[in-house]
Amino acid sequence: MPNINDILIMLPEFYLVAAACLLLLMDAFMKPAQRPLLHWVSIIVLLVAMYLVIVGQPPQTVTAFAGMFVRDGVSEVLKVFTLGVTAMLMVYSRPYLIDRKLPIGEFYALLLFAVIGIMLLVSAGNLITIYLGLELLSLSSYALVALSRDARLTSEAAIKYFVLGALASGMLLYGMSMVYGASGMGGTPSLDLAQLHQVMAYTTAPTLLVFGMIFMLVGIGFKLGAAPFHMWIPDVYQGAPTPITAFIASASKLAAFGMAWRLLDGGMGDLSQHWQLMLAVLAVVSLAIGNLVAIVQTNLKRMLAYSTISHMGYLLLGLSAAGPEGYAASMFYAICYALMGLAAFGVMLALSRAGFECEEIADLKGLNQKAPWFAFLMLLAMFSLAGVPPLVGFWAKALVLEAAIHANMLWLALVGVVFAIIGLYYYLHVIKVMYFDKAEEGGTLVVQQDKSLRVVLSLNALLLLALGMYWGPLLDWCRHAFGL
Amino acid sequence: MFNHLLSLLIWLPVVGAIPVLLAGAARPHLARWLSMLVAVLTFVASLFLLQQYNAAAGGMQLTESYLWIASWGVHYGLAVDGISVALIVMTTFVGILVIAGAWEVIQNRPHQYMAAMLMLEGLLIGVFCATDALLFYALFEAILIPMFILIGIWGGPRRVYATLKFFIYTFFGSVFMLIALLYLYQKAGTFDMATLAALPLTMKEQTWIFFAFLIAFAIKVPMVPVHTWLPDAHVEAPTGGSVVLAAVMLKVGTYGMLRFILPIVPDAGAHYAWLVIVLSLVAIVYIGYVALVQEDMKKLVAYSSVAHMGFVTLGIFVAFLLVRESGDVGMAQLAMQGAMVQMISHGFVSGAMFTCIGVLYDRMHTRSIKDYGGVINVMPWFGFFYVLFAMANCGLPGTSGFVGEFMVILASFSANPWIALFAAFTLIIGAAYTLWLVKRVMWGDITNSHVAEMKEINGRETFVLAFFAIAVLALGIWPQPLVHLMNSSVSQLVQQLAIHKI
Amino acid sequence: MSLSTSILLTIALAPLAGCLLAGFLGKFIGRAGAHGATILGVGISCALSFYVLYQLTLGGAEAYNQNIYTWFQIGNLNASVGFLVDRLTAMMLVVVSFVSLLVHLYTIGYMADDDGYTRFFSYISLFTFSMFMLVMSNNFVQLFFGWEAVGLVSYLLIGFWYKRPTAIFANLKAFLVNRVGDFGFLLGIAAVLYFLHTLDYATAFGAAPGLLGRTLQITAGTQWDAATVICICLFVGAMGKSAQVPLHVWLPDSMEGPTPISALIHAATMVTAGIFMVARMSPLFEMSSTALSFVLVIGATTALFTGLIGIVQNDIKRVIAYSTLSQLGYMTVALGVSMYAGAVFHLMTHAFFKALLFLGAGSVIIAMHHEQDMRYMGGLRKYMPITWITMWIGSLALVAVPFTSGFYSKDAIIEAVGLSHRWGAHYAYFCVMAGALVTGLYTFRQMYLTFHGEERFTVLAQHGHGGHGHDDAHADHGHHEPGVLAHAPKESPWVVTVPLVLLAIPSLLVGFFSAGPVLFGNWFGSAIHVDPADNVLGELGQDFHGSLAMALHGFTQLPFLLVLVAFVSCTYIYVFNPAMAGKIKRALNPLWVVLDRKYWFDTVYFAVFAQGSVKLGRLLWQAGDKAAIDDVMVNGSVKLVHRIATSVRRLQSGYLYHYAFAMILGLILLLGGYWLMGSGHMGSVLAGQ
Amino acid sequence: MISLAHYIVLGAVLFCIAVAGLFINRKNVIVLLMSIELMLLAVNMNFVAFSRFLGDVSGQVFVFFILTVAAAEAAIGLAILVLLFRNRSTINIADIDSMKG
Repeated sequence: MPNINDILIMLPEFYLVAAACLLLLMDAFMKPAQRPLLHWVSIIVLLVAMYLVIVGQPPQTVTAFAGMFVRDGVSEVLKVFTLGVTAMLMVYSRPYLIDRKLPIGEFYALLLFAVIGIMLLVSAGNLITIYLGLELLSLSSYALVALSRDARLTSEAAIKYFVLGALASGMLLYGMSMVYGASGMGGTPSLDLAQLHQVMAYTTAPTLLVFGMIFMLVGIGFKLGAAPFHMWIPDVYQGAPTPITAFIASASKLAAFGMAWRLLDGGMGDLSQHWQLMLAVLAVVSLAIGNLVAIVQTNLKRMLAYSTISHMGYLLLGLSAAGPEGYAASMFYAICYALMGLAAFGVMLALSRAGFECEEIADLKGLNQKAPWFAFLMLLAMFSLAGVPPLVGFWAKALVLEAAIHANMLWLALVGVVFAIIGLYYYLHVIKVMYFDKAEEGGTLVVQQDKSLRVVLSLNALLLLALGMYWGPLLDWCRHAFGL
Repeated sequence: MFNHLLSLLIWLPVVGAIPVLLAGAARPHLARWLSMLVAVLTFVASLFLLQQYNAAAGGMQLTESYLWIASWGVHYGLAVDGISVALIVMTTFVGILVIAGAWEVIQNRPHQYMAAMLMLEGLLIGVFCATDALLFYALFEAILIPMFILIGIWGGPRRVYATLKFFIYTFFGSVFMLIALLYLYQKAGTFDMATLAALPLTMKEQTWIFFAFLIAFAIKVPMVPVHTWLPDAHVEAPTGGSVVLAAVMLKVGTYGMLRFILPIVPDAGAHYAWLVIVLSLVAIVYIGYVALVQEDMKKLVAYSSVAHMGFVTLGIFVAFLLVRESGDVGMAQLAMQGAMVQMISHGFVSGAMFTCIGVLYDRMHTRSIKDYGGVINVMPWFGFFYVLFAMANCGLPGTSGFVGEFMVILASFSANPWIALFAAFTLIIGAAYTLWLVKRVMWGDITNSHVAEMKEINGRETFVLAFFAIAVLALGIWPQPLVHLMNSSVSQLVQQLAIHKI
Repeated sequence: MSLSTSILLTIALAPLAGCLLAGFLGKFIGRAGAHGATILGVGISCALSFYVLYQLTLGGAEAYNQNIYTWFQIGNLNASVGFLVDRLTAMMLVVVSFVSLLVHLYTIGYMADDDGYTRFFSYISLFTFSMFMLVMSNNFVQLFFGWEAVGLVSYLLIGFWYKRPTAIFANLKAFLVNRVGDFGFLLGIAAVLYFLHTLDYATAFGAAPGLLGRTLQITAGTQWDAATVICICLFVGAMGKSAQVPLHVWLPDSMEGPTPISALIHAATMVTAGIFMVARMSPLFEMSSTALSFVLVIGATTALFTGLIGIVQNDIKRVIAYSTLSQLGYMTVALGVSMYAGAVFHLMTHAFFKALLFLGAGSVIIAMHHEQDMRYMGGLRKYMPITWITMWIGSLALVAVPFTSGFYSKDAIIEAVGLSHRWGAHYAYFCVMAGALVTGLYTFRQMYLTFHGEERFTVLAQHGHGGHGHDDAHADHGHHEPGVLAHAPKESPWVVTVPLVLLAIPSLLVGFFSAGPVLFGNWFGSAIHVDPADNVLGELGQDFHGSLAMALHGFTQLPFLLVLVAFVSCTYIYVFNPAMAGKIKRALNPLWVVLDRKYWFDTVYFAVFAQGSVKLGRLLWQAGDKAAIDDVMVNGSVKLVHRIATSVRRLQSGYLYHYAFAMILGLILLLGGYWLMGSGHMGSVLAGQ
Repeated sequence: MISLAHYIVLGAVLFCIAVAGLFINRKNVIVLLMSIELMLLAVNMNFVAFSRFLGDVSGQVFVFFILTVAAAEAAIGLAILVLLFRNRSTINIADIDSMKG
């Protein structure tokens, strides 16, 4: 019987659901003139949720609803950053929405639902919860991608995202069903991750189990955007409205990491010697494809899409180490990546306006002359993505490389750095365009006047520098989450 | 008050760059004076360092160490020995001259230029006093950023190619060093360089780590055959960029060899010393010939830098031979000391040469040698400096250029006469390319009407060149103070060479 | 009693002070100030040098050997700046400072109208300083410092008229050829350090006997005698500095410089630094007769064959330049037969009469308005008697007519070579003997062409002495056609002639008075070490009965007869039968060509070393740096990556079904991969339960 | 007697058909939606079979959730489809390739 405790444990989620529904109602009954209010409302909602998460942080792992829902260190960290990142994202996207007269209410409501999905996903204790969280996130994302109704690319991106996403979750489910079956062979079948952890020990159908695991791996790979399950990423990134792209690039990567960890370490921990190598392979392929193809991109969003793929490769480096250090490194990486990606897209948002999408790399020509400060912020983001000290991106890379070496996968680390060199090129190219090229006459670059955006974006980018100077606390937080 | 002298030295320019940046394009003069102020203060601080450092005692001094990243045991660890002190003082000294040299030469966004310079200076100082490998690496990489910007914005026509080449080339080398460091961290559980130095390693491990380090530092030095980024970078870089690049940045590579290869992988170092020695000799002879036929002044001097840095690497690794094979510690010290002196000297000489070329470039806006000729007719004082630095560049006794090469050649003869033979070849080829340059640029009758219009160097330029000249002559006439400053540190390094780790 | 450090420091630094004054403040102190300052400086050193010489010879002071300051101190290796002043040094000091002083004086007249007046004074004072540092050094480092410093000044002075293409070519050439020598010299110093573990003379010479039997492994299996390696390397340095074949090519070209420095640097002092150095190193050279034979042969070759070239030269300065080469050869020969004292003695006398000849030639050149070609001279004796007489004195000394100083030094050398049993001595004896004849030929030819015979120049209508005949700016562009003078030649001003006279005196007398003690009186004492076994000078000393007897005996000797032959033939050819010269030239055409082309040394060197290096450099640059490293490795890999990228991106076809297929493929690969290699794990896992 | 294996095989077959439909069909987006539904059905088949034969209801519970979500998914899918058609007046998959490379 669910008791009050369960409710309390899940309080942030419940609160968010209520808030989201409320938001929908407000949107329905508001006059168009007041709608912009929703912006601040939803940001406050997120911040309150964040507060709830932090204050409600349990001293040790607790579960609710018979283990369906787990609150542990990992979920706390991921939730905090998801909420924070999304709040920042909302700040960035406000001018964008207003300029393009996008349906504000739906946007925020859907975003909130997506966040709820993420929060469920990262603290799922059961295959069902995983599935529900994942679908809540995915479905809202599909809708968000299709938000700007009258853009050709948007609809194409949406359909591709939808179909492939559906395929992926289908495979995930199919894998779950196998695992479920395998868990029943020689023991009591279960959907609970904690119990699935034991299955390997007793099951009489190990092959079935491993097959199930592999099918689930496809789902994970898709969510992360690891090659060869990455095909949706470039098109969706390019086609989706920039704020949504930013969301997919930041918050849902945190979700993907959470899901991967829950399933692999939580559910399939005993199979690590199998998925370790598979993840390593995925990592190498992602690094290769991501870095290589990014070089030849001219569209900034598309380039960042490929760079995402390569970054997921690095993230997998940490995961494939299959140990708490590795997981901590990966989580650190996911968080840093979310911040970096957000900063990069934030600058793009700051430079876009009605009738002008800043998304070609060439659009940044001579930014240093026009808007030196934003050029500098973009420079920080780019160097951080490239992994050049003293920016945090470097430490993130160093951490996952260290994890790989720690797991006796020196070769993997070497592959990682070699592709880091190739990757360097396209980030430097962006800086080159901003700093070394002359802005052409009558250039179209105008920076959004929105104060909040400027401030938050600056903080976001400077955070990359600050974390790069002093990344200890964040790392400790991640390690602590994994009981280190 | 001197407890945090090193931190002060690092952060003063870095933080000082912020107000310079804030001065903005609107107030270029404020930016210039601010940056000059910062540079001078840094120099003064470095003089305090010189006075605080106890040369006789040697070893690491003025230590600062704070736990930086607890979970990785990374420290914000700073300390200096004689070699670092010398390099730091040179850096701050050059820093002032670079700022002065760019004074009204840089018209396009001077505040950004000056700020980048100061950042660069601070980071370089940091590299020279880091005692934690990870800190060292971070700074080692971070110096790429301001230099990338400097070349890219204020560089010549092919600046983009040059600066990308420079960045990716150097980055390429250093990532392998990162892997090596992480591997060492696995073994030692710390990045503290002193601890790593004591870490026992099998020959196999040492070999791999040695090459990882070597590629990183060889590219930075640069050694043949990974030197091709340097001519391009120099040719395209603004004068100040070239000066810092040649004077200080290249030293980071050889300094890294001292701090990493020597203590951490001595056996592999000794085993592969011949390789580095051969490469150094190739640098001296082959690059000499290449420099001979350059049509671009800056390229010529850039190549000569490669040749001169060859002496540094030669000295360092000849010391290996001397200690391990001839067991001649005294000679090894001579070789090592020669390498160190050469580092400092090359800092001044190459810096001065690039400044001279900058002076010419500001007047003629061309670096191609054939456009000049008979400059001495219109710029006698400049001619004096130019010839002086040229002579220093071809190692004339009485100038700093001679001391280091002399020591290294003398020592390498004891290791193997053939090494000395090839090294000494620089006497001929070095003089050939340098003086041929002088002949074509300085001497002769004026053939180009633009040369006739050139103005004699102004007060600022005289100031810069005069200071370089003083440094060059002082080191050449009385190197003992510098030698004494580094002597005990060098002998400690040499003792480390003898330690077997297997 | 001993010499005081301060005096020695003053000797060294006074010219430096003068140099700095003239160089940096030349603008302010003006011409008079410049030459005043420098002459004062050199004058002081000159006076003190004489005082030092007096102290060491009559004053009974023992040799001075002290360090001034530590240059560097590494481990137990100490490199210092210090002075070693014994009689050898003292003699060099006197010669250098005396000639230098006169040249300073002379320059006032010679450079009177040159724009670079102050600069020139600053240079020659700098030279004097460097030369002092060289000869006073008590260790190898400082020796090398002086060695290269004089090279630098020579470089600057040869290229003094930097507008002349020939001049700036010549100074580059001179510096590079000298560097070839220094290359060997440096290796020699390195070898000394390697074998003797010191850079200090006294210690090194003390340890020299220890070199016996020590060898250096050059290649597997070949062991070279240590002393030989050291000495030959050091001597290579001397070959460069003292212009010995095959490194002699720079000296004739160095005549591009103003005549005063031809006298000072390229005749009297700098070029003899090599001789001095070898004499100074006598304890080392005595350890290896192989090296000495090498020295001997090189010297002999230089003595004869460079002299031959002198015969066919028409440029008055070049004749003297080749004679200088030849005389340097004589000195080297003397060294080769371990007759160091003789070498240094000849060095001294040669300094006087060769400086005299050069300055005289300079005086002639002034008179001829910077026309140096003897074919346009002749009959000058009535215009410039002082120059004429003094130059005859110099010439007689040069051809070693008895009683002149040249006789004592040169004749002694020839005799000594005759006595020597060292390998190559016979060849050397032939060379020096033939050399005597050759010397006579070019000397008398020069004198006749210049001062005698009919005037081969025409004088334009007289007009005021604009003195622009001296103006080198005019001479550079030589816009007066040869042999046509603005106004009649006339005797030079006193600042020019006084030095001539002052040099003529020692050229005549110094030999007569000093030959006894210096040559045979073991005057140098400990400064020079000769192995008793081959002390030819000692042998020679047996039958030395005073300068007078030696001179009288000299009249009956072969060298004098050869000189006589030369005199007669030249007199006949150039005075009585001028047409004869042309006939002989035609008759001996092939020989003439060989000499005129200077045995093609320059041609070959230029083709092989100069152009060859440039070609090689270009090849290495294009093939190595550009092609192999940049195009293939660096840009090549970039291009490769780019190509791969462009092909990989095609996978992103844009078609939904391809995307889906890729995912399925990925799944299948994972499954298959597991199927292939995963079973092993399965087994282990199942076993584990 | 129909064993568990039969059901699993049936599920697998359905799944394969669905997957095949996803990447063999190049005409109509509607077909894609149907294939997706089919795939989910295959999954449900598995779950139900397992839970029936292993005697555990949680599988069937999961099936309910899947069915619900599938409905929502279909709704969104159709919505996107409409959007697509309105923007380009075609639902032919082969034409949806304006983003590539």
